[in-house]
Amino acid sequence: MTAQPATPHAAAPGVRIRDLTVVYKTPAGELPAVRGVDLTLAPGTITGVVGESGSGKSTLALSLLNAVQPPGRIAAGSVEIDGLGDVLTLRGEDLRRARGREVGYVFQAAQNSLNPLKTIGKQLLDLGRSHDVEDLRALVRDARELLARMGMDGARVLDSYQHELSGGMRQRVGIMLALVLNAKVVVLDEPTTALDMITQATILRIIREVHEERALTTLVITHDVGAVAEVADDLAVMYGGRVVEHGPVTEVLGDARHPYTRGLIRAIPRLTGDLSLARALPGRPPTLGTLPAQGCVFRERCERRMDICETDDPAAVTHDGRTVACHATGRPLELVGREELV
Amino acid sequence: MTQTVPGRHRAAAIARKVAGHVVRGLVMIWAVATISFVIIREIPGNPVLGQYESLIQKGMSPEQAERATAVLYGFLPTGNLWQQYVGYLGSLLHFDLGRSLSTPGVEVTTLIGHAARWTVLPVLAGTLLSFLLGVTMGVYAAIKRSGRLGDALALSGSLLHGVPVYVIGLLLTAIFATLWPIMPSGGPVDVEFVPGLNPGYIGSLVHHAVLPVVTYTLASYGGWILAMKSNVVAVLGDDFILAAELRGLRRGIVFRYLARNAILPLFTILALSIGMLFGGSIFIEQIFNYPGLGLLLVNSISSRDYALMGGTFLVITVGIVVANIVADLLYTVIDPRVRSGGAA
Amino acid sequence: MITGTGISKTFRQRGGVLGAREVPALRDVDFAVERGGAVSFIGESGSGKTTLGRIIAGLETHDAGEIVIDGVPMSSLSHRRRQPYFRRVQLIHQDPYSALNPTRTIHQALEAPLALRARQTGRPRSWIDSRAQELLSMVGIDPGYVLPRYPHQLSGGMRQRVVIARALTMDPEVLVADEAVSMIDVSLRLGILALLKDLRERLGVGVLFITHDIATARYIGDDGELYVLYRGQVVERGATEKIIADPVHPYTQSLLSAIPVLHGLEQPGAERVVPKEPQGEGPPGGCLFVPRCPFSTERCEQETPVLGRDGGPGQETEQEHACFHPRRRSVIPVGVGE
Amino acid sequence: MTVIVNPAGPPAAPPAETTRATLRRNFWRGVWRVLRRKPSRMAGVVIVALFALMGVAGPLLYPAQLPRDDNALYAPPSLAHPFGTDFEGTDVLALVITGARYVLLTGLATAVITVALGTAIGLFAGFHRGRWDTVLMRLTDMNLAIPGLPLLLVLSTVWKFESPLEMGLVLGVLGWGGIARAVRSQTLSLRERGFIEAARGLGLPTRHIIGRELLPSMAPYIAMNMLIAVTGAVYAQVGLFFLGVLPFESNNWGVMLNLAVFNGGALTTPAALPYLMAPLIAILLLTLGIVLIVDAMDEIFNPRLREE
Amino acid sequence: GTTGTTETARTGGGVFTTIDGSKQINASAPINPFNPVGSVFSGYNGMALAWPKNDPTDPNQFYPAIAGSWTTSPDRSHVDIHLRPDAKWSDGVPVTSEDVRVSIGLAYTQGGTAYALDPKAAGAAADIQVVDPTTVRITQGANRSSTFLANLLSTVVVPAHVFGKLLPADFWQLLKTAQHGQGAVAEKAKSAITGLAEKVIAFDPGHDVSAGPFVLERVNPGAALLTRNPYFYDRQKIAPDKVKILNYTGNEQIWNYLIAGRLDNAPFTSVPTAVMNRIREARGSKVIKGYSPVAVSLAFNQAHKPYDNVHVRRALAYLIDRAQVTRIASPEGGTPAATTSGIHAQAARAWLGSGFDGLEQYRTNPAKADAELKAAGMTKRNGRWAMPDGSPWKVRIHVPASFSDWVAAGKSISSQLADHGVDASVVTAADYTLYLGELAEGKYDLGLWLIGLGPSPYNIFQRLFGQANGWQMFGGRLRHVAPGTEGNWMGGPEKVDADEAGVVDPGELTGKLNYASQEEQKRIVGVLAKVANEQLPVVQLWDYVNTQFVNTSRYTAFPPDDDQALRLSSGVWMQLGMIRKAEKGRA
Ligand SMILES: Nc1ncnc2c1ncn2[C@@H]1O[C@H](COP(=O)(O)OP(=O)(O)OP(=O)(O)O)[C@@H](O)[C@H]1O
Ligand SMILES: Nc1ncnc2c1ncn2[C@@H]1O[C@H](COP(=O)(O)OP(=O)(O)OP(=O)(O)O)[C@@H](O)[C@H]1O
Ligand SMILES: [Mg+2]
Ligand SMILES: [Mg+2]
Repeated sequence: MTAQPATPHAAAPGVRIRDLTVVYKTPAGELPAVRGVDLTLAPGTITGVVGESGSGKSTLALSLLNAVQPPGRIAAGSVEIDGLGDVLTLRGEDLRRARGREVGYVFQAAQNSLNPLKTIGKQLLDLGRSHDVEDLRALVRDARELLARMGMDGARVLDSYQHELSGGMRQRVGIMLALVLNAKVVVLDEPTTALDMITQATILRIIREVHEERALTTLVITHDVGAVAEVADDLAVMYGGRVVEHGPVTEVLGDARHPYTRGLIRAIPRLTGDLSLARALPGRPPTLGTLPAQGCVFRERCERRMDICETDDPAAVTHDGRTVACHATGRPLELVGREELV
Repeated sequence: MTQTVPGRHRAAAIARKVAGHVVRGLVMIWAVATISFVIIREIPGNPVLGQYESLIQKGMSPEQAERATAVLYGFLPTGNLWQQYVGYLGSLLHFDLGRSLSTPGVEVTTLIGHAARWTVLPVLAGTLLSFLLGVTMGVYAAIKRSGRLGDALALSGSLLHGVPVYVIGLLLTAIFATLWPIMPSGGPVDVEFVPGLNPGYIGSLVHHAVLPVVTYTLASYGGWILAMKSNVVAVLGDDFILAAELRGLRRGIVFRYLARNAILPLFTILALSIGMLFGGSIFIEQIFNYPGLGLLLVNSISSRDYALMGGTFLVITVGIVVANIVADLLYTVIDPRVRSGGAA
Repeated sequence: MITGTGISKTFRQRGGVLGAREVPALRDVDFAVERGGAVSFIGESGSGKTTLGRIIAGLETHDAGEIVIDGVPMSSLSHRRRQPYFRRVQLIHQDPYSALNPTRTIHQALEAPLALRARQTGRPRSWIDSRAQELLSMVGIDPGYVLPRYPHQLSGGMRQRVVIARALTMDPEVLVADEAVSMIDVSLRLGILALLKDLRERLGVGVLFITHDIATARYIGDDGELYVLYRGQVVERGATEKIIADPVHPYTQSLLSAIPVLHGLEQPGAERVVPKEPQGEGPPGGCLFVPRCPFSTERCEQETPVLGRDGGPGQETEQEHACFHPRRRSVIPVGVGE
Repeated sequence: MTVIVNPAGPPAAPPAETTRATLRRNFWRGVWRVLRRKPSRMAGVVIVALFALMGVAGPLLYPAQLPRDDNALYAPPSLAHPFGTDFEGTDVLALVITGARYVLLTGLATAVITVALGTAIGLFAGFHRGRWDTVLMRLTDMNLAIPGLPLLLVLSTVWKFESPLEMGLVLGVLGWGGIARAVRSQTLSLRERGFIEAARGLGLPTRHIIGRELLPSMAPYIAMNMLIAVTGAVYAQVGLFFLGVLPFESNNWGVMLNLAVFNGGALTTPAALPYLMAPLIAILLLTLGIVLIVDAMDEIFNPRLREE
Repeated sequence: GTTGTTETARTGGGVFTTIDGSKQINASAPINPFNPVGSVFSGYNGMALAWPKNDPTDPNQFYPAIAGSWTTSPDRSHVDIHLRPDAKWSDGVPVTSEDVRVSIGLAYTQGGTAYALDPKAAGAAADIQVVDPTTVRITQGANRSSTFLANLLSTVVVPAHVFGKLLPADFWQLLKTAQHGQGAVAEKAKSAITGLAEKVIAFDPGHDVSAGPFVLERVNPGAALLTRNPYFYDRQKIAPDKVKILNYTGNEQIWNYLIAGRLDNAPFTSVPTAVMNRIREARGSKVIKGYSPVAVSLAFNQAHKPYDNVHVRRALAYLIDRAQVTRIASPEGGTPAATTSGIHAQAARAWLGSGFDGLEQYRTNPAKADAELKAAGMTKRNGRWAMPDGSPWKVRIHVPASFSDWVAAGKSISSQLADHGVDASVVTAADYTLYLGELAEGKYDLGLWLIGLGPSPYNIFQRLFGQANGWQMFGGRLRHVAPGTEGNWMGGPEKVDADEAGVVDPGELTGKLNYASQEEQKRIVGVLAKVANEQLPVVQLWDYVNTQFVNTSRYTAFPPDDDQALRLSSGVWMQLGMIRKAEKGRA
């Protein structure tokens, strides 16, 4: 098979994650880093996942490629990708072929996702050979075009070693490698962490543009709400291994329904607006060890804690295309919030 | 901020680096030469008397023994210490290490040349063998590190690494030359075969080298396996390996990424240990009576052959200094990161 | 009160295959931090922010310029005599994970500087423990919980508070916070910023805040000053709120344009300044921003602009800037519905 | 405008003292757990403890002059003599036990000197950097490049290494390079860590920084190196005695090896083989014990490995 | 393996494997007998005028070799050497008087007893004359030594057509000047001759020209290979086709070879009993024992207290069980010394006759030892002997580490002494060279030391009352130096009371042995043996036994026990017609 030039209007696949649970083996037993997550990525959209450190974002992303590393293990659930089926049932060569060709992955620390001893070009050829690309020349040409698309001198970059590139350039190379085989589903794990503002803006712009040109289904994972808000169509908010809120980005940001989402938005430093309205979320983010075994994962920091939160894990309820997992949703929350702020 | 270095620039830079290394190496060699000069002039003991009494004990008549040793007097160094030192350094410049006392009339360089052959052969074989074996097993041990086999491999590595070479040598000799004598107990080759590329000679050479080579291999195998294991584990933790897997690269390619990155630092160690080979085989040569540099050194010491002792020691050191330089340069050449001055 | 004039620093990297390489990290930087004042430095990676912070904290030497602490020029003092002055400036490290020794409990971490302080001020040893508790309470954490613990048992936010408490043991005049929140969980960042602001107000310490995120700079103090650094040079300087609202230097505008828009809460600004990919170092003697500036002219390539208030023909800008073509552009996202 | 400072800690906190004690207990429990996970490690501890005991108390178990049995020269192993007897009819086991002290004492002396020198030099170079660093690292390079065993051989012609301490001194002076280099690089990397810089910024004295901040962080590493240095010294020393280039006065393992091989024909006939094997086994056991302990230490101090 | 050709299958053939005891094989060394490690092996490709017999008392007993016969004038003034007329070099050139003369000339460059440049030196040759192509006459100088003949006959003979060019044309003139000239001219000539030494030693002819039964074919670091010399005068006596001379670096290697049955003959090596038993088990293995004129003693440094006191020395002699020491140290290669006479027991009987039995035997006797120690003023406290001044007495017995039998002996002695309350320990020196150096510098109290170097009685007593004990021969004159100076480490008194003989100077008596007649020698030996026995400058521990190992599975007809040829190499045995191919010995 040869690499085909981007065909803008090929149908983007949809991705459906159902009841996904991923556990890590720790001295204290197997603890869930991702628990019962349902998430649907609509074809051709960019879905952003935000959450603080340790909320299970990377684990979720890796699950999409059935690539959770030991001591982690996917304990339950399915990840259906159109045209591929349930990724979690793929094994061996099938799985390998799916990775890279069907699902592109841009690594959390893309700076370090390149082999330091080989030039980018050689790594590109390795990629091509691994996926039985017959016309390697065409592959190189595609890669060069993609790089040029992202504002770089493709020929020079392909001749470079990883250490000869800056962080932003490496990140773009990572994106190129994820796309060059025409993957239609792309997962980007923290694509802009550790980049400075201007570079971050550039990368985000590139993501958006490439996404649209190639008609992809994209998952962008980040802890930076701002970054997601800039590119994503949909936003999923993760907390303690659960997706606590999911919906179109403007709606989720403009009218957050989950107390965590609200707290998070309030905690983001802003360029304009009333400083006094901003405040940090009390308490501290959970880790695997401190996650409560039962009840709502957020209750310790929640301003709207109720008795039921201690015992019952709130189910995710979808309404108007918006999903929220909170016992307090639908109850008059305005009042309680105001009370605290006085 | 990174920059690419133009080729001309790079060549000049490498030349400068080499020059720096060479100067440092020369200083070091001078220091060692001086040390050995000083030590050697301080050595107590009387080689002439020693030779004489040994001959008597072996049954020579006192007259014969006296005649046999008298000549040694003629070769003892004369002049004051400073003159000797200057003369010594002067002759070093001409690669002249003086004449041996215990093999009178023979140039030290000749003796060292003969001995070096016998050291290089088995130790090089042992080094390379252990390197290949250790590196392979190291990868295996790293990949299987949570399994029992990996554990056992690592432990065997630690143990072999920890056990001194003479223990291994002695055990092997006890087993294969004494209890179950299938190997010759010493010497480098049977004299009955005409030296050259004939099967008899080569067979005998190999037969005699088996035990020393195996000893050397076992002794250094542990170090390689441990180093390789920890490197592989470290590289496995590096993101680019996971990234390569997530790009769906073939297992073979991922493995090559892994191995190449893990093995890279080992090449410098390999260069160093090849440098060490000139001195690293003293015990093995002693146990297997292999006429290499190590044995030469030990013998020169017990016969108080000043010139030979100093010369051998110097050659051993020079070997290491050169290896150090080579290792550094090798690293510069094979690691693109260092090559362009990214990390030094 | 601490001021610096003409601070310059060039790193000479030895070794490598390249031989010596010169990296100018700071070029002729002037600054002043008042008691209780807030000064923020922003700039992208490598612009010399950390270097400046370290120089001010006495952890790094500088090549040229003068630092004056409490009216005493540091260059007039011997290395040893400078120490007490520099102790009045405490650096808060970016990474709270590495800023605390993993082998020492929080109690031990605070005890050592407090003991030193007790000796200096002639206080009894018993003061140490009570002061430690006091400081921890001041930074908003429970001393009883934190004191006996090791750093790895604390969250990032708690750790950063401990680091601040430790800096306070020296009763500093100025705290230099180098990206003090960039490694803290998003939900907790504001807490640390608020703490710094609170300390300013309650203890009167000056805060020198280093960041690449202008929004956080705003939270340190709306009355503060902002310095924009580009390649070691201050390109714009003025009141924080003023610069955010009316940036005039294209570089500041680029930085502000890069700030992501929270769609749903904000709308993008009317304009956006996207800098060019840099090609080379730029002409010698010209403006440093030329290689990336979308508005550069011939003059920019030949002359070096200096800080000033020149706002075009007959006009003055409120803030100082180093640009030949200052022009206001409204690049910042604007809030909706709030 | 009000500023809200959020107390971040959970409300209930245990009293300080008990927590501290608990932490310490936790550490030992961790050690215990690591040891228990693989029984071999326990064996390592036991072996090394036994050798230590042997070194301290071994010679006290026997009369100063070991008994000889003139009628049992090179006696084969038996109940009375588990490793047979030597050329004089002395119990080989007794020789190994009484000979341990010299060997281990040298090992210990060497380790202490190696580690003290290496750490001091490495710390100094890494901490002060600059010119001192350059000079000290040149010295270290030199120390590393000079081949140890050949130099020892040459040195043995002028120096008699009469006491274990003297021997330890020489071995230590020859062997500090590796540790110095490693400690230096550790120091350099720790220096970059914020806490050292913070300590400097606080004006804490260098004494404090090195003694309280740097050293404890490197302690496990240094301890491990010390153990390894012990074995290294034991081998070097036994090896020198085995080669017979060192004069000996008291009994030790190396002397036993030498006598067994060059006097007893242990490599020629099985008769003297037990005499050879006894010190060999002692060395192997010591190695094994130390390797096992180092393995355990690796896991105790290395969180990355612990996660496995 | 053996590779006999069909032609020699019945009478000989095969490879004869052995070890040269007196040198290590050194592949870098030249094929030159003047080089101490040269690849010339005595009796195989190296020939002397004659081979010394192993006679306990007469050093002048020889087997003919290149010299078929010799005649000595009654007054020892000259010796006529008659060469074998059929002797030839391996290139077919006959061996002539010129070869002998050149050999002697070369020997002069090396120095030596018979060929000393100083004509006043005892036993030095004064003139060499070629009488005819097969006769050489050598005249002895003024100080005629009783061992002159022996020294002459030991002369190694090298081919003049190979080595001759080493001597400058005017060599013989130069020699004359050196020997008989006066002042500066003579000195210059002397240094010109000694100046040749290095060149002679370093000379490498490249390939071997031998007058012996074999010619060197090849040397490698492990062995030398020699093949039959077709021109050897007694070639029909030589059984093997080839001789393989193995190198050895340690005794244990020889043991291994012997156990494996690989050696047809091995020279004397000390062997532990267990090893000996295994050697004996090897097929065809046989041990030949004979007289070896060397003994081991424990020597005292009388300059150190308390060893200056003869009572202390005697006490130690009474405490040491020599039989036990021998059993531990050298069970196969030694017999416990019957007493201390300075002479190997076998020779002592011959010299002393019944006088030998009159010597004090120093049987182990703690009571006597105690008495002697008390007589020396030593005291015993808490079961330990202390010096007269109350300080602890530590006996440190020094031995070279490389001599395993000596180390074992030292250990055994120290154990025995410790049993009797003497705090004793063994201190090894790293090697023999160091040991001898330090011994000579007087650094040791007690050390092991070879004595009884027969057969010449002069050599025997020279060990006890010679340079090591302060007597120096200088330009033909004897003088005594103070203890601790000029190599006098034994530090004994210059004059001792020897009962009937009165007060004697043992060094002077020893010196006389060199020239004295047989009768006179007997008398002097009697006196000196008694002095040694009473004064105990050393305690004689054991007398070496020449233990040779042979293997009869390939070759037979080795010399029997106590044969006169026993100390000669098997190459000489072959020359003497001893070694034959074994009948069924085709392994
Ligand atoms: N190898 C592992 N062993 C044990 N626990 C792990 C492992 N990897 C991750 N975890 C735990 O799983 C949880 C989720 O981790 P994950 O890496 O998915 O978080 P994340 O949201 O990506 O965080 P970050 O923003 O720091 O990247 C965390 O609590 C983490 O501690
Ligand atoms: N020790 C050093 N040696 C050499 N160059 C240095 C050193 N420290 C900093 N630099 C260089 O000085 C310049 C300024 O660095 P600095 O760390 O001050 O930047 P920064 O603004 O803090 O960047 P960041 O946002 O990435 O922290 C950079 O080019 C950097 O590479
Ligand atoms: Mg992550
Ligand atoms: Mg910085």
